[in-house]
Amino acid sequence: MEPRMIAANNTSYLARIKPGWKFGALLVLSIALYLITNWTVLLALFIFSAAILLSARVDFKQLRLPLISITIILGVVFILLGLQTDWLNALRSVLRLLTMCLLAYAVSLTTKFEAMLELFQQVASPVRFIGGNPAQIALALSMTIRFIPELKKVYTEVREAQHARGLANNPLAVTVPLVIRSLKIADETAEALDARGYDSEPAKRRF
Amino acid sequence: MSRNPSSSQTKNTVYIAVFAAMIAAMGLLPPITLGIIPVPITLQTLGVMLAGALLGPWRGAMSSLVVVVLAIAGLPLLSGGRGGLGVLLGPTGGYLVGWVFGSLVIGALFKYWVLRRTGNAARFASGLAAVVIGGIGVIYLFGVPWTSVVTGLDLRTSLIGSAAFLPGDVFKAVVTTLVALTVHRSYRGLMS
Amino acid sequence: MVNQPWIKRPRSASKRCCAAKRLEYRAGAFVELPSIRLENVFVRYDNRDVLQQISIDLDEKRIGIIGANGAGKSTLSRLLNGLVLPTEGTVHIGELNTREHAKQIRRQVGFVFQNPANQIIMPIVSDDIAFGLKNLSLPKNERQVRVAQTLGELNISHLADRETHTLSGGEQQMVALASVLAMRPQTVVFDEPTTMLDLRNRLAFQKEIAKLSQRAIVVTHDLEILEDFERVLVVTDGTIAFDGPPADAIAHYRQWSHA
Amino acid sequence: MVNQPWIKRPRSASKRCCAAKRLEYRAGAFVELPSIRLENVFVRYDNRDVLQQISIDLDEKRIGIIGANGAGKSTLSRLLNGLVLPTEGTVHIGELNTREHAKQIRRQVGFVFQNPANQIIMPIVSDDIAFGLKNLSLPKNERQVRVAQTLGELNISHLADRETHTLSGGEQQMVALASVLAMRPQTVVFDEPTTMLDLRNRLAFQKEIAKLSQRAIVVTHDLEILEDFERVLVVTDGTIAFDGPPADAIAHYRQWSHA
Ligand SMILES: Nc1ncnc2c1ncn2[C@@H]1O[C@H](COP(=O)(O)OP(=O)(O)OP(=O)(O)O)[C@@H](O)[C@H]1O
Ligand SMILES: Nc1ncnc2c1ncn2[C@@H]1O[C@H](COP(=O)(O)OP(=O)(O)OP(=O)(O)O)[C@@H](O)[C@H]1O
Ligand SMILES: O=C(O)CCCC[C@@H]1SC[C@@H]2NC(=O)N[C@@H]21
Ligand SMILES: [Mg+2]
Ligand SMILES: [Mg+2]
Repeated sequence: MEPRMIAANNTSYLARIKPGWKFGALLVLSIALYLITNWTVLLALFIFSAAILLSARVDFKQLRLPLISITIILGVVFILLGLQTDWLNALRSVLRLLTMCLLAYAVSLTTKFEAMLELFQQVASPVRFIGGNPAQIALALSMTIRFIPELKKVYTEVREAQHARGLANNPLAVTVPLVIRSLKIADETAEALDARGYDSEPAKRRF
Repeated sequence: MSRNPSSSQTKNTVYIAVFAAMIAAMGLLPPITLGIIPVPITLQTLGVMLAGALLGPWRGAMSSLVVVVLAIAGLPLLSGGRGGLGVLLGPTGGYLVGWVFGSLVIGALFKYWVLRRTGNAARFASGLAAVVIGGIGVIYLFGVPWTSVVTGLDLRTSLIGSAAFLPGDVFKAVVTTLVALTVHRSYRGLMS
Repeated sequence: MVNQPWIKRPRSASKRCCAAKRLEYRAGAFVELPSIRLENVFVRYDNRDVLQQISIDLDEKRIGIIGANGAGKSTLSRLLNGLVLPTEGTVHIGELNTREHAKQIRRQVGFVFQNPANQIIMPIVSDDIAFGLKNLSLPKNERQVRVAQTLGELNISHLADRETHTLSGGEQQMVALASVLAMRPQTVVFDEPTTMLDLRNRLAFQKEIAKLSQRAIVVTHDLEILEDFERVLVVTDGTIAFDGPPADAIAHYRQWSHA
Repeated sequence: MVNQPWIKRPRSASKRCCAAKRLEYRAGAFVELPSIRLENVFVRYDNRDVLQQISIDLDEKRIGIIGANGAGKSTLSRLLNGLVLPTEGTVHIGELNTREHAKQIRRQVGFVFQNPANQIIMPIVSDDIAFGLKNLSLPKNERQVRVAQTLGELNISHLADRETHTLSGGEQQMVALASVLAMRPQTVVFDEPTTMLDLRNRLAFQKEIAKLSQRAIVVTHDLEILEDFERVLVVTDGTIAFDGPPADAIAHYRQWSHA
């Protein structure tokens, strides 16, 4: 599976709201949820969040796995909490979490990956006051995406090579070459960045 | 030294990206499921531990942070192909925050303690201690209370639940220590 | 030249399978190498045929495989030790089937990859070669003997105590070869083993291959090293477009490439 | 794909430097190429001379560099754009000195590495090519024009929107070349550009090099691609053991290798 942008083609009204607003709203609502103890209000909010998710016409195929996973975990939580405290409390807790997750997915699935990154970069821009460099952060993020398939390939190649020595399932025999090759890739890429005239600000702080 | 040092910042950025990619790639291997409960027992913690032990505190923590940020931004990088804001707000979100501080602590311990020791036994013992403190202690320190706060379960139950991860994490800690010490022998000066 | 009285007989396999061909090692040469047989093999990825209906017997001791990028050479070579399993059809090494006897086949068919960095684990050359031998559960002193012997055979004894990652590309390639030969396989498959080598090292490598008592199957873009091979296959678009002596095969391939 | 208008612009480097020879780019061809001059260059690693006292002028448009593994070819080629600085001596490109004018020299001397995968930094082809242009602080619309133009010149416009990691080795090599050519350097240095290519792709690559209006300096073990070069250097143990037309240089190198 390749990393792919989750919110690729959503065009609903939610997709048109600025990511900053969506994030802010999500944050406020999440905190508010913990202040609410009335289970009927929580239930209403849960239905509201499901409605938002539905109205945003998100691609539900992408939600299948996460929803199954969260449902099972919450099932366990519900039972444990019910046995330990009382069932109403368990219900409140589960409703809260479900609401939060549905809203979070509504934001994720209606915000383009690039827009999300841009927001993060804005949020992170004060790092320049402590000696960080937002441009470097942006570069690190794109390079990571570029290198994920590369490292998967390295992993497969190393597994294959060790398979021939009967060592494919030896964690040391697979991990050491994987790490060494990653370091070499990094060295060469840094050199290539240099050769292409990439110019980072002189480091203001030592890493 | 006549090689024109790639600006050290450029090099750091690339190291961070490559190790972040390694952590992410490790999540693409299928997660183990315990019975019916899909707990994310993931190889990614191996990557988090390695990033700290090999790159040092600052770059190690940045590698973990990059993965967490990309996952929250929506890339399906976490085990089982999950991503998006939900993973942070969900019951295991605290562990993700723990990754960043875990690799930071491992890196600091390696840089200022483990790699200054001599003798194989001493190095291994201190290395393992460092990885266990940072890669298990610190990560659980964030993960366990988070689960408890988010779900409303009490701390004890949350702690007992985290025991499902323990055997795997101890194994990963041993592998990390062996690998890191071997690689540091080949690639000297990684952290200087 | 390579002395290997300890070659594993395909023991346990013979239990499950029929009368495994016995191999006798006599005076430095195999009396007989088990033949490699592909029957009606297809390999498909995502519904695309990467290899199509390949049926072939490989009996010679020196076999080359050439062809265009993406033609399927690496896939074909990986079939031979079970790294890739056929989507359809079967691959037999002697009486062993890659699908069923993966483990024994892996011991019989060694594999040397293009990038030696994939294979090298330990920081010191001799430790690295010994690493794989632990898996054969050889006792420690025998391991040491075997390591020294293998390094000697390849004329790289001087590298024994060197740090693996400071070696040049060519030296690393030789160490990777040693680590595979130390396991005493009967067949060694090479996937583009000379890409980083200079002319001299290529000649040296060519000589090493010529001296091997093992069967060697070499995938390469470097046509010169195949000159004294017995047989060369040209792979084109997932089929074997030509199969014959090196000079003819290379002529066929050159013609195709210029077309 | 990831949009980064916040990339730092290279500030006014030209202030520090002298009268750089003006080059006019006209109808796809440079009117004049500045000559490359190495004066009394030594490169030392750990007190070992990797290159010794090299003094040489490079004026030709097609220059090959051959030699044994570890002879110092890559080090020599990296001197030319300041990736390696001489321990002693100087390297000048026209009037520019690699030690003092690193930044301008990077613009004039492009570098294509052996492994194109490590040179490609962005997830999408056209973004990768635009990346270097941002470092030149070209405005966005000019960048787009330049990207399209470069892809067109190399006949790979169809790759513009592909994800870089899905490209074949040959395609990656072309993209790496495009990303360097997009910066309109006057000289392109290649360090073993054809190691992973089959015969057909190698021929295609050879043709691309022949067509370049830029100066090309090619380090390679693949002697065939140097046939129509003007000048070939043979590097042996850190010195230039031969310097002359390709046929003679190759003969010299072959003789040395067989010795
Ligand atoms: N695991 C895989 N999944 C999908 N496609 C694959 C896989 N492995 C190989 N292929 C495809 O199969 C075809 C043949 O690949 P193979 O590696 O065998 O070619 P090759 O002849 O070795 O080429 P080269 O000379 O470039 O090494 C290619 O098109 C390749 O993309
Ligand atoms: N950064 C470095 N530190 C120490 N030694 C180095 C470094 N870079 C190169 N060397 C050494 O310098 C010598 C020349 O290396 P170089 O890479 O220039 O050789 P080359 O001619 O390109 O060889 P090849 O054909 O294998 O690529 C080698 O012995 C190498 O080990
Ligand atoms: O994928 C997620 O949602 C977060 C993963 C958290 C996994 C934690 S990290 C420590 C512990 N060890 C594991 O293998 N998994 C958990
Ligand atoms: Mg191949
Ligand atoms: Mg070189």
